[in-house]
Amino acid sequence: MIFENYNPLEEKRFQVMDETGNIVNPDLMPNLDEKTIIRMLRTMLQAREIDLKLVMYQRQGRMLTYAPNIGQEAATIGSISVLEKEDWMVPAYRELGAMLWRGMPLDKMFTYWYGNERGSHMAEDLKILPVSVPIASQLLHAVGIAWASKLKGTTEITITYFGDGATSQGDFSEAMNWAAAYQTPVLFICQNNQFAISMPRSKQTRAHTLAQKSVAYGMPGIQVDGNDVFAMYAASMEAAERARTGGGPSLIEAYTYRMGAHTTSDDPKRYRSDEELDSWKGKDPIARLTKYCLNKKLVSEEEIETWRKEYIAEVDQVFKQVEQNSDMKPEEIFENMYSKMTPQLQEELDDYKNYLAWKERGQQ
Amino acid sequence: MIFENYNPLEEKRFQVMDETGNIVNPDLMPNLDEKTIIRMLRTMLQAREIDLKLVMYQRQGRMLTYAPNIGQEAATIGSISVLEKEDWMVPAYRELGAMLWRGMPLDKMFTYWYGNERGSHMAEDLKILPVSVPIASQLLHAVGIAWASKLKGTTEITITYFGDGATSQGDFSEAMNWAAAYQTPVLFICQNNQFAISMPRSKQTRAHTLAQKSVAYGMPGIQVDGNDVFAMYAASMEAAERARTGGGPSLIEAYTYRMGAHTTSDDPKRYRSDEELDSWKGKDPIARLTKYCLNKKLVSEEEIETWRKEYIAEVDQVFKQVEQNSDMKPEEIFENMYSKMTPQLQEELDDYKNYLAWKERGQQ
Amino acid sequence: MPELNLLKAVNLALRQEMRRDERVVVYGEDVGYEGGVFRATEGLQQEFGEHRSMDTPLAESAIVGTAVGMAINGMIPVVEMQFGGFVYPAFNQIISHVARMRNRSRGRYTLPMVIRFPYGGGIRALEHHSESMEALFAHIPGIKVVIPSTPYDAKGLLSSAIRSPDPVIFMEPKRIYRAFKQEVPEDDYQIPIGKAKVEQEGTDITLIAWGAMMQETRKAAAVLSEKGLSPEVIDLRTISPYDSETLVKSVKKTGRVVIVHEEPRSFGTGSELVTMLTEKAFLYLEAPPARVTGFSTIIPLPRGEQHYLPSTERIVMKALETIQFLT
Amino acid sequence: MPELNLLKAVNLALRQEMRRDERVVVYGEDVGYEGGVFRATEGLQQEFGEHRSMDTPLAESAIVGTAVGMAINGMIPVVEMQFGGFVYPAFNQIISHVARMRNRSRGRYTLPMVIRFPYGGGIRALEHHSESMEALFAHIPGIKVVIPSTPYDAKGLLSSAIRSPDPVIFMEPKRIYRAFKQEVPEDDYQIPIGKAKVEQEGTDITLIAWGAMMQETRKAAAVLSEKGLSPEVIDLRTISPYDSETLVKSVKKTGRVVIVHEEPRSFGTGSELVTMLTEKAFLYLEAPPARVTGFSTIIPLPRGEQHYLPSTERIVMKALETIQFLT
Ligand SMILES: Cc1ncc(C[n+]2csc(CCOP(=O)(O)OP(=O)(O)O)c2C)c(N)n1
Ligand SMILES: Cc1ncc(C[n+]2csc(CCOP(=O)(O)OP(=O)(O)O)c2C)c(N)n1
Ligand SMILES: [Mg+2]
Ligand SMILES: [Mg+2]
Repeated sequence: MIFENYNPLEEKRFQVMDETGNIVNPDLMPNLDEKTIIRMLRTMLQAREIDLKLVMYQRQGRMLTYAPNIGQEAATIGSISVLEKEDWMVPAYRELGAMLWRGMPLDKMFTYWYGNERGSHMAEDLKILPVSVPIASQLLHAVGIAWASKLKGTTEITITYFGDGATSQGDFSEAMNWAAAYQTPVLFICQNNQFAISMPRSKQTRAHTLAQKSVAYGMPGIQVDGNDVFAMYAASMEAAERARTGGGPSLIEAYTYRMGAHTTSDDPKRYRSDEELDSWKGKDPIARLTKYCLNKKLVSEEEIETWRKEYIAEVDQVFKQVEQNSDMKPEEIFENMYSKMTPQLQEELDDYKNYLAWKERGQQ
Repeated sequence: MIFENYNPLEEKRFQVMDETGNIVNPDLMPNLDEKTIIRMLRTMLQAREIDLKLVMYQRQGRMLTYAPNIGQEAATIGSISVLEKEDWMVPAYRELGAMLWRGMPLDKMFTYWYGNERGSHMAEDLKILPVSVPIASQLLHAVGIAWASKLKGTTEITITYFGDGATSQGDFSEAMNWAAAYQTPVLFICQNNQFAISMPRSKQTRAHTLAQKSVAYGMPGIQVDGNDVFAMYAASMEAAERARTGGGPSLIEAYTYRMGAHTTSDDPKRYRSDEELDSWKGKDPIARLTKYCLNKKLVSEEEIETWRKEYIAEVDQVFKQVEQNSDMKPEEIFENMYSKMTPQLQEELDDYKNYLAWKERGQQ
Repeated sequence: MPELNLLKAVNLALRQEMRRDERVVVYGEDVGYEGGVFRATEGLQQEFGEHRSMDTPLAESAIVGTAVGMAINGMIPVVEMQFGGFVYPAFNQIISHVARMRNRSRGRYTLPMVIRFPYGGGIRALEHHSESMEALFAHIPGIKVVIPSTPYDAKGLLSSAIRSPDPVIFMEPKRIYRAFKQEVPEDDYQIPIGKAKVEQEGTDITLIAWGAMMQETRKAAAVLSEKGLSPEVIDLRTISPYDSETLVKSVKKTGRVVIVHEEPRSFGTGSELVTMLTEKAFLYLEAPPARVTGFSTIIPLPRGEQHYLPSTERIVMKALETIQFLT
Repeated sequence: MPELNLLKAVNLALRQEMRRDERVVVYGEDVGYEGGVFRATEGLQQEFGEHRSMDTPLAESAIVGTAVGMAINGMIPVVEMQFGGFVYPAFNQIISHVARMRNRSRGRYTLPMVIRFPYGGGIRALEHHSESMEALFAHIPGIKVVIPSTPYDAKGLLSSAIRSPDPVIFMEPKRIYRAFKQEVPEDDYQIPIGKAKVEQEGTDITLIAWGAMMQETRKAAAVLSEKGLSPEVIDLRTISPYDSETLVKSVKKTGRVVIVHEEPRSFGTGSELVTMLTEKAFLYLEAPPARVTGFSTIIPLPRGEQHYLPSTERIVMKALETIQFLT
């Protein structure tokens, strides 16, 4: 119903809450209880604080490359929050908020970005795939997972994330086409943050919206104000219900903005103006939800301040642990290549240990 | 104007001449002189006769695998005929008609299918790329060629062909997106012959039409009756004029039918019914144009019969020559790997010649 | 016991594994209703239904990429690439994900899956339908590469591949799909991945090959035997991880070795094997290890194929040269 | 003469070739306005305009596939893959078309084009940002593979690559992009593709490396020299077609050889070189040719990289072992 009324070919964008936190589309305001709304706000705040901290650590030389999600917290949290525990999440690399919502432990996330594969070893009941770096490639994994869910006759659905740039990759198109052809239960969440590194969205494709790309596959698509957590939730919920009931996949374009750098190796000042950034600061998804919650008296300024301090302290403490526990033993490089180590690998590992022993002996 | 009036999202299909050879859409009948219409008919007839002959040779064990174009003669000839000599053609493997129109010599084509690369060495002024087997990969070459034409400031355009199955490949999507983003002068001609080997079009994608896939790229798209050579010509001409004048690429879905086997290795009876085939026989593009020409008295039955006989005789004669001249010398395998033979290749060639000499000497 | 050709043995392995374990699904282009362009999957959709044997859109990256997801979510996908020449659109999925998911997730997500395809020349086919490029896959850490050379092995190795917790590239020598029949037990049996087979024992020279080249190699061995020589013949069976133990043992015995393969010579599988043997049996080598291979060129269209593909005579000549080296 | 690092030398080569020949165009992801994520193409759009230095949609297959078309239609495209780990979506275009167009068309359509990308480990980067897989490309007949190890060579080799009528894969060792500066003439000069360079003459052992590993190898040679040994150091420069003549000549002299590379050991470039040397210098070898390489594993994330990447000490140890073999 939301999808039907917001045809991307008519250049419509779905919004529920405006930039001042007012509900401008009350009919379509999702029916969320207070607890959930507060949890949304808290997760968004936590994601933001983690971002700021990790970027700072990187500047201090304590952290490696990191891809912040600042500005995109509503896009991820508004969508991930429609999932059940048995559902699957297939991320790209800019979905910190969504991972937090699902209960991904901080130490794992930090360990990953700190440069150790241990960070991608999820707990057995955490149905999140590891960060996927090759753009758009993960969408096919989502389709495969969802296809398996369907073949097994479960009601599991799969959500997957990707950027505006990803829509130019062949894998995006193959995944969309396949998902629609086999009606697999997938939510394709395109975080259109307006840039693929330095490449503005307008040059990435001649389509007016990314949502309209769904037309090529006979799939429902919609463009949503990605900084409006309620709109994201409502659209995602409709898509999730469709998916669960055999109605197949949907494409949601979350129209948002990357307020930070692409990664800590990037300097966005090279390719975009301060004015543009400032105009988007006025649309900050956290500020918006905060205003809503304050207006509704769901939270107080003091509570928010307390939470923020807690989050910061937690990051500090967990990160220190991670820093101390992240060295890799040679074995770790070999152990997970195959279910059982091959003779060739065993030999290479032994060789390497011989070398270490030789070094130990003072190169004798 | 034709594209605008035949929006694929409204499930419109553009037709000028109906199955009985009547012009049902006189306003949009292209302004073609008699000579051109007769040339169209003759090329279609020739293409058909070549197909039938090569398939027969294959059954006789004289020919290798061959991919017939039977039933699709209007789709290729109606589109290729809008090109100028300086324009480029980037084929897949089922565009015999289009190659004939451009003046590709029979002996080259037969040499190719007979299994010798010499068949893909085009004359200098014949702007046709070699047959491209990996599905959809050639579309990117077309985009690159057209991009170069644009950068050089010429008015050259590029036409490229592919099947319904090809629209599922990532390269199709990347090519369409790129062509639109850079507004390169390309005509994308999708020969929707209803099958990708055994896979029916309906299962290939959930989109109602293939033409609507253009929406994803902000490109004009249209579905055309691909067995109507006039409709193909009119739509292609509009697209060509747009391309020449900086208006960028277009997608034309030629709605047609593969009346023969996928290739001579395929048995279509395994996956489609005689009734279906019969119903399409009633839409045969050659029968249709023949009726039109006879009605208009542009040709006589006798003339057609004479031409057919000439074509058959020519095929017989050329094919015999090709059979006798197609063995490959070892050098030919090495000579064109690089601009200059590498020492490694020279060594391998010498080695092989040593071996041949050893065999010659009675393995001494 | 039925006599089957290699193609039917592949079909039987798929059928039995699908019967044994309902997590096994088979899909690819023309794989379902049509039963595959070579008929390797014939009858599977009829027996197991459209949810176990599926036709797919024409998109290799998607075939492999969805298989990654399928495997993560509890299935055992056995996917087909229509020809070895068309696996490359899926190359990114193979190298970036299939080979890496286990290691990346430190064992949390594993990929029991098989990518099978017909490969190799000698069937007078169009461009891209005759390639052998096993070294490309063998160079990728994290996958296994298996090639059978007989119907019996095809069934046993494919059965092992499907049961393997690791992703396997299973290359089928299409030239010998129907070349000969062999007794193939209906019963369950597996041939271990990673083990070569000494097909014929000998003392003068070791001949190593795999896939369709085993045929030429067997014939060459017969010619050598007729000449009073004693060749040892080894079928490598697994290209990665290959069985260096068996190879080294043989070469330590014979001191001489010829490796035969179709794929281009440079940077090919032969290079890896020669290097390993040189490293591990240096002092036993009585002649330089030799190779009889496809040229370092593109495999020509059919009118030139006979030059490119190693023949019995080329193997014989190289074996004689190697045996005569410094003697 | 300006002192430039390797990155600036690449930039200068591009600039000069673009000045010299207006058919040269440079494009890729973030290549134009931004000047590349490493800044290899910095300033080119400013100097030559948006029609000579272009930003592209995020699609590697399209970048390479359009380059094929560009080259056919008279341009000389020099395209960038942002990292070596992201060339694989373009693999089908490379193996099926870039490498084949000349041969397929019997010389009618040739592809003067360059695919350049940063490769290799040691910069503490994310997954897919540290790989070396040169053997994958070297195994493909029809393309050339070039890797510079100094600023001077980078300019001369890239200039040759751009002028080459054959398609070239140009891999840039990003770890030493900014490691050191060297005098790099502004003048036109080319370094021939296919020729290795003997950097240091010696008699006891031949050390062969390329790219970033030249740094470790040079240091190892210094250590060996300090120990009174005489190593010969060779920079391979071109991986395919490699310069067997120079290598064989050296090994015939020294009788001992260590090959150093980052890429995984199995089926790697080292295997090809050892095999070639064994074939051509068998009777001169006084010890088994040895390799110091990356493991046959996925290169680990930064906290494990130091184990994986060959170090000066690993090279020294292997060289000493080889020198001491049977003496
Ligand atoms: C296949 C591939 N090519 C190139 C890259 C390098 N790269 C990393 S992120 C990025 C831009 C991605 O843009 P977008 O999809 O919009 O996602 P965002 O980073 O904006 O969230 C690029 C080009 C990559 N990771 N994978
Ligand atoms: C990348 C790739 N995958 C698979 C094939 C094998 N194959 C050859 S033709 C074909 C079907 C093509 O269908 P379509 O695009 O509709 O073209 P048509 O043959 O019907 O003209 C397939 C799967 C191929 N040539 N290339
Ligand atoms: Mg983006
Ligand atoms: Mg078709």
